[in-house]
Amino acid sequence: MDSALIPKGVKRCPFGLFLVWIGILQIPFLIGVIAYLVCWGLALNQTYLNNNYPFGLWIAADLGIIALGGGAFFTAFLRYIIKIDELKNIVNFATVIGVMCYAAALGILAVDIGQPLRGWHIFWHANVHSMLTEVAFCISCYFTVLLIEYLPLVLENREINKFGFPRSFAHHLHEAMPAIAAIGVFLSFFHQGSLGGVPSVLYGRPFAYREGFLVWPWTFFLFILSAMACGPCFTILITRITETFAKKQLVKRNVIDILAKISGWLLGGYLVLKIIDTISWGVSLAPSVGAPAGSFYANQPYGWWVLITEVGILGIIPCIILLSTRARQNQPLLILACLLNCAGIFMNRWIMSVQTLAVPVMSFDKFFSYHPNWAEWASTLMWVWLSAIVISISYRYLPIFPQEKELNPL
Amino acid sequence: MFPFIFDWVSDASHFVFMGTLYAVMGLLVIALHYCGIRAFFDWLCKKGQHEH
Amino acid sequence: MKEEHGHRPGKKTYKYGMVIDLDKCTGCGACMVACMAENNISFRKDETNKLVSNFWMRVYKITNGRSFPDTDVCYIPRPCMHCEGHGHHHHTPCVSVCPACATDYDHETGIVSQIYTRCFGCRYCMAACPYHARVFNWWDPSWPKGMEKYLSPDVSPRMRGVVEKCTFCHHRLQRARNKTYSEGRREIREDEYQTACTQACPAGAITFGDLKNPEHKVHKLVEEGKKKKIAFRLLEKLGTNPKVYYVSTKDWVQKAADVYLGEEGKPVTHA
Amino acid sequence: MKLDRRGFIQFSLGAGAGITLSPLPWKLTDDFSIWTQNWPWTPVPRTGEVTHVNTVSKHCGSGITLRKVGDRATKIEGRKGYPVNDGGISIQTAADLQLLYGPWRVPGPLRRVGKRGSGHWENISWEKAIGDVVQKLSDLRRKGKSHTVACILGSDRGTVPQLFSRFLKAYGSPNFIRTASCDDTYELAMSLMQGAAASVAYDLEHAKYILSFGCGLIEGWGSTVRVIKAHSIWRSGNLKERATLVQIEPRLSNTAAKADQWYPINPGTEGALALGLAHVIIKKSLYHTDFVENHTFGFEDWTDDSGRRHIGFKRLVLKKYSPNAVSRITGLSAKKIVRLATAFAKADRPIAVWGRGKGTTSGSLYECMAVHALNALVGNINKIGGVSTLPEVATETWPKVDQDHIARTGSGMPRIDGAGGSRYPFTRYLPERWPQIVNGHKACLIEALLVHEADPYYTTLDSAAVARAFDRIPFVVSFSTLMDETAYHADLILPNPHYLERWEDAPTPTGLQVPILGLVRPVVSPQFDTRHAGDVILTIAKRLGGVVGDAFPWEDYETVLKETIGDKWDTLEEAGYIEEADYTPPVWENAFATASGKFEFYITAFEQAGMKINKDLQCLPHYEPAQPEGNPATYPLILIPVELTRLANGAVGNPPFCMKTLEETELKKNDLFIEVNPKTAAKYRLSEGQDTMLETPRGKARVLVHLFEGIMPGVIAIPKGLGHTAYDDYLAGKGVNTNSLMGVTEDPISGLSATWGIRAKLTRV
Repeated sequence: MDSALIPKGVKRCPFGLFLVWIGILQIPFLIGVIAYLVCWGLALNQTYLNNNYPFGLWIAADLGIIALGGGAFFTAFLRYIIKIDELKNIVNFATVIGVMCYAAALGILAVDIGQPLRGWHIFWHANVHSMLTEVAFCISCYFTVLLIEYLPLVLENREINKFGFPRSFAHHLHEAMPAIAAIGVFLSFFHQGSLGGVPSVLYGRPFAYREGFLVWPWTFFLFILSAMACGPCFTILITRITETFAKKQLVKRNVIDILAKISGWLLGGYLVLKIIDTISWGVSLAPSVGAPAGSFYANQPYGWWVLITEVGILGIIPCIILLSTRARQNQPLLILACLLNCAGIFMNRWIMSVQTLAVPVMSFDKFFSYHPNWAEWASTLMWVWLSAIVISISYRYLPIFPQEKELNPL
Repeated sequence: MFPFIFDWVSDASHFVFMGTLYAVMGLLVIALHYCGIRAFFDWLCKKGQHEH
Repeated sequence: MKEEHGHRPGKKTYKYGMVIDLDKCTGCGACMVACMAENNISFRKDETNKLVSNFWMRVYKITNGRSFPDTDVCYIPRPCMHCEGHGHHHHTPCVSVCPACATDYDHETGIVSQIYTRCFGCRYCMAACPYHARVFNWWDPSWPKGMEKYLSPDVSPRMRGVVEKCTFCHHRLQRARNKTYSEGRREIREDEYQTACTQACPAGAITFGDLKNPEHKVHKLVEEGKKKKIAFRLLEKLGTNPKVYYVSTKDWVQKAADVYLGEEGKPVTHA
Repeated sequence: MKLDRRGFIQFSLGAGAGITLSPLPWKLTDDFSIWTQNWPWTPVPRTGEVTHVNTVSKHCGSGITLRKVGDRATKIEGRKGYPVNDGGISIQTAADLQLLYGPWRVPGPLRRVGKRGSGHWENISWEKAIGDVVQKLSDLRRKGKSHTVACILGSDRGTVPQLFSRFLKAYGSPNFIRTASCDDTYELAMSLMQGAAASVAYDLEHAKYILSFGCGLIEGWGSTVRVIKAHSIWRSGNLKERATLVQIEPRLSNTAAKADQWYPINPGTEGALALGLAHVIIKKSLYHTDFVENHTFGFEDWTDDSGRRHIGFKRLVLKKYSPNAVSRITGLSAKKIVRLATAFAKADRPIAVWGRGKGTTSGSLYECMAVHALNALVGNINKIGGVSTLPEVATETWPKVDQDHIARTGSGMPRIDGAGGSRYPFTRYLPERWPQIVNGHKACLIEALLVHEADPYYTTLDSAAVARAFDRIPFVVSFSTLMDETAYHADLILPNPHYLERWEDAPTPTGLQVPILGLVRPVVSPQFDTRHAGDVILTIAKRLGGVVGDAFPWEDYETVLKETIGDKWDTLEEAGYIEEADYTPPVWENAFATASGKFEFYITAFEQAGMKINKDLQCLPHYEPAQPEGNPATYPLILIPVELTRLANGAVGNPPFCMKTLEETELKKNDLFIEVNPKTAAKYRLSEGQDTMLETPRGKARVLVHLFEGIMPGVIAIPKGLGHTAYDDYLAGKGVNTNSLMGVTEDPISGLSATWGIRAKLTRV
């Protein structure tokens, strides 16, 4: 039925089946839409956020998603600036994932802020000293960049490409892509870092506070590095999931191996710096405000296990797997490493945002625990379902995977 | 934020920060227009070729 | 940071602040209610969940954590600290993070203000404040029929989704300024600008004034308290540099002002 | 016109360009941005001319200043310079505008339709409402049942309560009842020991050592703001100048927390401790010899005219209340008792104060006397920093009531509560006793009940018995401003204006040492269809006619007020108050109007009144162990109701602002917390926040447990002031009314309620 739209030379499932698949994905998606409407309509009392936890799942998810979306900018960086040519076979898909990650980040911010209709104030009345302003600016600009990067893919759809103007436009965009990608990389570096700055400039919160280089706290650099380390893993993960659902190989293993290896090295570097940072915080900053490092891990569920899990299980283990050629080429192990790496980044972002707020600062302050409620979960996960839908459609109708034809001859 | 907004302060931070933003936005707009215009001319030429 | 703002050279500056005598404070709560009445603070049918409750001035009840009959209790009223902040740039924790310039440190008065109509509710400032002085409007405020009659036109009622906090009754400063100008004076007298909580406190435990002015009671109290080693501020070690001082002769209360001690110091001293 | 594809695209592009270039999008954007910052349903308070007016709070007797904007009152502030509070304000008064404008007001005269307490009312005219009352009262009077009419009021001082009292006198009923307070006991103790039936006054501001027997000085004892101000005086100056506050109470209340020393003793043993202290003071000869030897009676043993030997206070105390004996009763070590007694007696200007909590309950007469005996021992009666009795500001007296036969007979009948009879000749009102009596008789003892500025349905002990008693009263009239529990269970409500809408006099607040007369004046226009209770009483009397009408020669209440104040009116109206600042209590030589002309440790008035006295003990302050109601085997714990500063527990419910200030450890959603010592909790396997059933012999309630180290093990505390059923959901349905768990323990000599607690048990739900 829709065969005219499907790229030439590839096979896709029957249209009916595709509709069923999209239909299934729509159910949780619609629940998410309801959560959005509830939060917008009845205000944020519909969540478990409160004055002690002004930041919750949403902000943690935002930080995490953007780190995962780092795969887009980093792959683009490697492809267009470092010029690792092999990566052209995955950069399209990395872009699609990036678009959805950033759309999700913006979408979640839209429900997280109390007055979404006044969201434009961040641009109009910008406070240039706020990390959040930097984040907002860079994210919006970078989202535009991602859309521009995604645009040629759409224009290359078989039917659209029949028209002269779109075809030509796509062609020129491709030509300009290195320049655009360079802008994107520049933006990404900054906002990944600024996100690290978001919790770390809060000197009223000694758990997250860090000193640093010029205006940037150390976590600024840690966040950039960790996003670069985990983004490619996320790209690998999503590629493999897509392959599973498509029931065929879409990207050659050597491409994936390059990404995994780079990821491993970066993760290793990140971990070294992270450990140095944690130790120096523990021996100098924390005691300087009158609290031993242990006191920040005294409230259950935020005990020492948090640090061990984050750095050890979700950091060192995937790092070892990704660095060892043999382990890396063992597919289940690679998937495990990617999973652990991505979970690690999420945990890190949760700790930096939510645990930061959980630790009582005043001695007479009570510890309260927080967990997200259904509305927060549904609205956050909504982006997962929406992304699945967008990826499904993109995969079906757009030439995302250049190696697909070669790997799956009809 | 524009220089005519109440909150504007003419200091280094504002110049650097807002300057960068406008530069980035400008570059993107220029790049898009450049591609668009080139495509438009391509299209015009092709149209011309067809008519010939 | 924003020296150009407000900090006009040659212009006289003030440093409004508070001294709260915890020996005198009885925890009666009149300051809280006076604040709510003065600032059109909303209320709801169920206000027992303090995590979503709207308080600009909150009185904490703390205990020394010892068992019967050595227990002791102290009340700590906590308005906004109007922090002067880190370094010489007056890098107030909450002001520097606000992405929309919805809160500002006024260099002329030392008051941290909040523009409700500009705030879009990102709550970053709340994350920045270790005192929980900032509260969010989780609900659209509403008043039972007839009760909106007591709302004061000096403070605009807020709407849902924005952050608000104690402003040291900034509108009263405005009122005092208007009065002095209309009377052709330049200086606001100490008694002409007092916050609602100061005025209401039956114990006279709260003193408000210009910390820089040696004639003002607050200045004297701080000096005296420092000399006797009974004056302190909350979380002094963080360097937030608050303008609210406390005075207590009780050792354990002075200690409770410091950062959370975690397990070994027997954690929270909250009743 | 046919629109082809090309045409359509052209049209769309053109239209788009046109709209973009027109001012429309800019205007819309601008409107939208303004709208997002000012939602139309967010109220915008009207501006207007700002004025300030002074009046007096009927809640705490403080002078207040209202800030008005146009005709709206927008803020209540303490009045600077007012002798009681000088600028400070109590938490409840600060929230009073919520009551003035709030949804709890009775909008106009209401007549019950449907079952009583069902909340169904019809609006009727004042004419009809008053007509109903007149009809009922004239019927009763005609039938010779005038004595079955009773009035319950929150006070008996001031012109309005006096009008009610006068009305009953002229109408023919003895049943003027004042709701319970520590004044009941105080007035009695003062009249017996000092011969002055006046309210007690404490010079707290000048005292240097304050020994408080469970008084919630900070919680709102006496006049809230004034006592808190005194506390600040105690805390001022350098450490040497500071006064010492000692709190005796089984629980770490706000007062105990602010005290320099807190001595938790077994609940209900305050009297024993006072006598133990007296023992040490006497034994160590630390008492004020001049006062005790020259101005007291019954200290030493004495012989009466008939030659009978009587033992004196000294011998009794030395014999029975040694520190060891008292230590066994109170649980306080003998060493501490000696130390406390010595410190008290040796202190400069010591003072002992009595009256549990906010002073909203009466109590044991002997306990009150025992505490007051300490003041006599240190000789601080009528001294600076001491205790005195206080006369009212002198006003004009009203003409005598000319009673007719019915009035005389009716007034001569025994009171419904048994006060003033042969059993309790000295007691004026027994507000906790009448429900028992009403319930105990087959006949209908009260045919009509008028309630003014009181909420007996809520505040009287043993709620179940009170509800039964109300059911047996065929005609209940409430004058309440607010829809309180009594109004809710009345047949007719004749709403009084809020005190910010009316004239009234405000007599000296309890406990103050200088006579003050404040003027309550209307500062806002009436918000509802209300009528001054004074005017209503005048109208009723006039319409009843005869001697009843004749007793009220005034045109309206304002005339009553002006004539009563007399030539001081102009001063009062201008200043808002009259303070007899130079008042000093009389010197010892002519201070005591007792039979002996002295301060009496031994009460001579009992025998003179014809009471049967078997033992000297009956006439001396002594300790009678008052076992709380309940079997210790079934109810192993002791429950004590406690009062909180931020929770009003009297006739007026807690306003929303004050409800908001309750701690998270006091109320959670609709459940209140009881305070339990962790040791007690461990014994019954209770944890913080535990859902628990609290049961006493009088009732049970679901509560939550709050572990608190400040409460004595074995004792549990429950806050008073919750459990309202009327008002609306800002207050109603939250927590438990403690009165529903409590019974009445009668004081043997006064008949007053001496209830301070009850036995209880806790079971996990």
